[in-house]
Amino acid sequence: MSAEWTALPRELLVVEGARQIRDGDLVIVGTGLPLLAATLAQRTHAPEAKLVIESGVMFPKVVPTPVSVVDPRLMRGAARHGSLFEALGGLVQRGLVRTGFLGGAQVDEYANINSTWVPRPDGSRVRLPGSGGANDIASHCRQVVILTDHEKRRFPARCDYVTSPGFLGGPGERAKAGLGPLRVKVVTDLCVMEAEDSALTVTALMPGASVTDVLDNTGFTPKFRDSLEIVVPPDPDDLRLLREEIDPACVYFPERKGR
Amino acid sequence: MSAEWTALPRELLVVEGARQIRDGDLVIVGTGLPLLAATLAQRTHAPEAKLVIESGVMFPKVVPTPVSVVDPRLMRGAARHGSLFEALGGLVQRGLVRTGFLGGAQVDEYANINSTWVPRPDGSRVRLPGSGGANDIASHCRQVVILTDHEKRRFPARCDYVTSPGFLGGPGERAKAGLGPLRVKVVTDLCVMEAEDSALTVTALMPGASVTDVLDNTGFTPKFRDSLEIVVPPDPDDLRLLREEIDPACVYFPERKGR
Amino acid sequence: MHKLLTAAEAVARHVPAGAVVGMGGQNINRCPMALVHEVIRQGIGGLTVVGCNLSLPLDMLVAAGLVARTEQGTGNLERYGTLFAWRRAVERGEVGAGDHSHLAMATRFAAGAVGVPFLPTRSLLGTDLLADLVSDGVAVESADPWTGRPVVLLRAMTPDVAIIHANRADLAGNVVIEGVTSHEVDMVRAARATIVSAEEVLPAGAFADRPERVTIPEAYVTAVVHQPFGAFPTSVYRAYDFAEPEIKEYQALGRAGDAELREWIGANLGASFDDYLRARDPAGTLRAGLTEQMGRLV
Amino acid sequence: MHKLLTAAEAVARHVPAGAVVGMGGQNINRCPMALVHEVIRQGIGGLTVVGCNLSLPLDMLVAAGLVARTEQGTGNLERYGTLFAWRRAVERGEVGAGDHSHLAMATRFAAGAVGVPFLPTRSLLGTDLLADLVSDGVAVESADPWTGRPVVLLRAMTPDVAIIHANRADLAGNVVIEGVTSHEVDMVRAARATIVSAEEVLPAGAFADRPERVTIPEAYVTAVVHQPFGAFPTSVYRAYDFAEPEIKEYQALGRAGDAELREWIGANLGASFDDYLRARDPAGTLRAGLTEQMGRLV
Repeated sequence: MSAEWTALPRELLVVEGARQIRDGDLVIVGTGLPLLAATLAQRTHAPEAKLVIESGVMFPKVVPTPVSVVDPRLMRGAARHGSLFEALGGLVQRGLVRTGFLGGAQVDEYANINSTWVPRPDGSRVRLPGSGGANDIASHCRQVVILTDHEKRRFPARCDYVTSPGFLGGPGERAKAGLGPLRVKVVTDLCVMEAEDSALTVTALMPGASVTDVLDNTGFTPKFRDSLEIVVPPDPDDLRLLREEIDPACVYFPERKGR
Repeated sequence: MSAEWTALPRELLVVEGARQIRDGDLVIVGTGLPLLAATLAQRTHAPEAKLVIESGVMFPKVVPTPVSVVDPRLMRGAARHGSLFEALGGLVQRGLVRTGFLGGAQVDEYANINSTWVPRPDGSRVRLPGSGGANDIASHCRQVVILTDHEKRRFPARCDYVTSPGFLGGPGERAKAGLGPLRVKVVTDLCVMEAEDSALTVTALMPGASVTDVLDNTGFTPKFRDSLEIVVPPDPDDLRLLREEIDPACVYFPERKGR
Repeated sequence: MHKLLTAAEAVARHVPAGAVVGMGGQNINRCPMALVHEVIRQGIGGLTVVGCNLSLPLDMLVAAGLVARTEQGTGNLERYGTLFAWRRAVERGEVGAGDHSHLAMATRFAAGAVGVPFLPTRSLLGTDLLADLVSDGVAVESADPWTGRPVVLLRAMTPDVAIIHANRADLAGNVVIEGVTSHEVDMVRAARATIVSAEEVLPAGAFADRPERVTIPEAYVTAVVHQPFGAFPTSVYRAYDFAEPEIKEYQALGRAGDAELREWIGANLGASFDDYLRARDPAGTLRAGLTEQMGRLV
Repeated sequence: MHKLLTAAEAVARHVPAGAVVGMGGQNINRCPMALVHEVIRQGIGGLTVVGCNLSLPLDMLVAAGLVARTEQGTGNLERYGTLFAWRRAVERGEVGAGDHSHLAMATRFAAGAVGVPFLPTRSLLGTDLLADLVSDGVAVESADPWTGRPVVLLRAMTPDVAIIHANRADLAGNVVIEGVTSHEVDMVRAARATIVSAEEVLPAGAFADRPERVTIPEAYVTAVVHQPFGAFPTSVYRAYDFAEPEIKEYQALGRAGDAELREWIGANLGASFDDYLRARDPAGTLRAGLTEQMGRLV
């Protein structure tokens, strides 16, 4: 494979994210890499996957490259322009959206997410944007996918604040709190981690990444699946699609600009 | 006044009903005499009164003569065609509709209404249509107006079934049940009765009706206000409006047909 | 993936015997008559029919002996009288009737529509209506935790299948309704499956230039049936007025008795809704008149 | 009875100091900038600002020192970064922030919209978000009376005044919004008063031929303000795109500090929103470009 068609680390994140979407799924996404992943899935193996946007957009045909959940580029050709309550209540809480993509400043061992505040070394707090629809998505979707850079501070043993529920304090706690079952997949530039009523377990490594890389950059000690897989790089067609049609202006890939 | 411009008993009901509407009121009505009353009010002293129809029609310009709350004649020129939940939840329960018109098979001494079932002499039950929006209107409007024929069976001491709340068992019970304050005005072909956290009290007689007429045709013994008024007959202009423009085909006045 | 089926296919697939059926329409407007005829043709029984105002289609199902229970705000046709078959069946104890206020029913559908187990209302307080709903197990008296004031919790209503008739649908199942929507949007969102019959069926994406005007998005629609005059003899706003003589004739038979209604059903439903329309209005003059009449009213 | 006022009149009459202000718009779309500028010009302070996503208009109000508290789902501008003035004020403890999920805020508005004291949600369970809402006194952990499963009750949010910007309004206060409506319809229905600024103001009854397309009926609207480009630099769907350079400039100043933002506000707001538009875009070329750009996207 020529270097030209080798995926950059963050491109691989998007490609692996896209693979989490089944054909026919309803998928709730914001903007950024998750939206690129969902659009890529629609353009490849999941043409019948449908996007839901929390602002009230249902099933749009995305025009490159939206930067906001109310960007007109994310509203074209939709089945419905409705409300937050319709999207997050009528679809997500109603149980019709299988997969949600989330981000966050912290993801802990039990896949809980913090997007509210994090402490500074001096003990004061850095105020973050807050939940948005993230808590709702983590509460009601059947599957949550998190695409993130793999940094130690992003993966503490325990979030300083739980904005969105993973498996809370451990196995059984989600059900005890009254939440439905969930499957979490965290895709980073180093590995893929999965959890289902359990702690996050590394199930695959990104090409070139090692177990040591993962251990060095994670704030807890994750389990590793016995037979670790290596994430399969995208074929050139998919990468071309991502680069030339889905984010042609490199809005979310500044590292690709001018290459 | 010529006989031609003397109101029939049921016309007087409509005219007195119209007088209960203040200019600027939001008024919820069904069809029949209440709708004629509300339309008459709009055409006379209350041009800024606005109609709400439980089916979701807000502020229509009525075309003669609707026979249903979903009749296209009741939907023209509206501010909004919405839903039952919008009309009965978003306006009525929300507290924005001051006046509601109701009917019912029974109205008791404390202005409770039954529209669910009544007993036959053999003890079996006659099934009636049910509440519809009536319970909601009686629960949330500030004023309820009832236009009805004055028959003994319609005015029992106590309803066989309370579909819509007046003052329940007596003073203070409405507040105790969690309901807001209410004023009730019952307009019949014999008299006007009023109640506010009290039993119905006769406050006015229809022209030609006597106290005895009222007592003979009421299943309980109503109080009478010391200074009984006589309901003022409509002026010919209003009557002409009612007859020629509001219900020109005598849909709700078969007794006027062919006169 | 288009969702177009015939009424016969849609009903056979999505309306099982014993189902809780969410009934679209209200009074003389937009009742899903074509779909209800098909339920009768297929003799699907033991149904629980739920809605706000239940009118002509319920009465026909009751007359056909297919209804075990109703949950409703009202059962009547306003000026055209009560539902005679339903009334008799309820009075005889053959059909159970769960009485609500219209807001109470709308509230139960709204709960189902957003995936919560109940919603509160301040209606019903102090009445026999509430006492009966409590003993039926669908209402609970509670208190506002902030003020202690009484409030009623109403259990979510989630029909097995909702059936509605609409002005237009596209092949993907996006639906446009003109005029009022009564309880239908939340009922459909709460239902496990929904069949929509429509006056007009358009290619998928036909409404995508104005998505805010879509009344019900495809996410909630299981099957689309194309049936012009599918609400006849009830009205479709901006398409045709209701057929008063047809409604009066049905009600006269209803007043006469169940046998008379069953005879009418047997004689008129035919093999398809188009058969029925042809039987009632062979030259289409009645329908043309209703269309013209609606045109004058909107 | 028409409801047309100038922004200055509407804000002076309906936005008292200390009010709970329901903020329209979301992120870079349809924020009520003209109305917010007027609140700043009149120096109306001590406000509690509530909404789902609070973005540019909140940050400006905070920078102007007019905000005591926020209740929100998020405070940010997505790709254009956090709300710097808000973040600093919250971190310094000068502005209290009540964190919700977006569904939780939408649920609180929906409760107010239909006159019930609370609505339930199955979001929030098990999180610190819930614990904080409980200690703030706006959420209560409860149980579904039918299954015993946990559920959260959220107290109705009823703003003193809601401010939104729309595509069109008529003089009676009927409002048409194109594109998504975020949390705005329920927020307006829940509010005690509502000011709507609109790109276009039409005679009363202008939408009466298609009442199902009216987004917000006049029953909920207190004042109508005519302000073309009233959401600038945020977008209005089908009218104009957002002005990225303006947002980036604001965010660069926000990153620099409160003094820089206050200086920008002092230098740019002028005596009216039209003044401001002229100051930022003297020849109207930027606005023409945004209109053209939206035209290509819809």
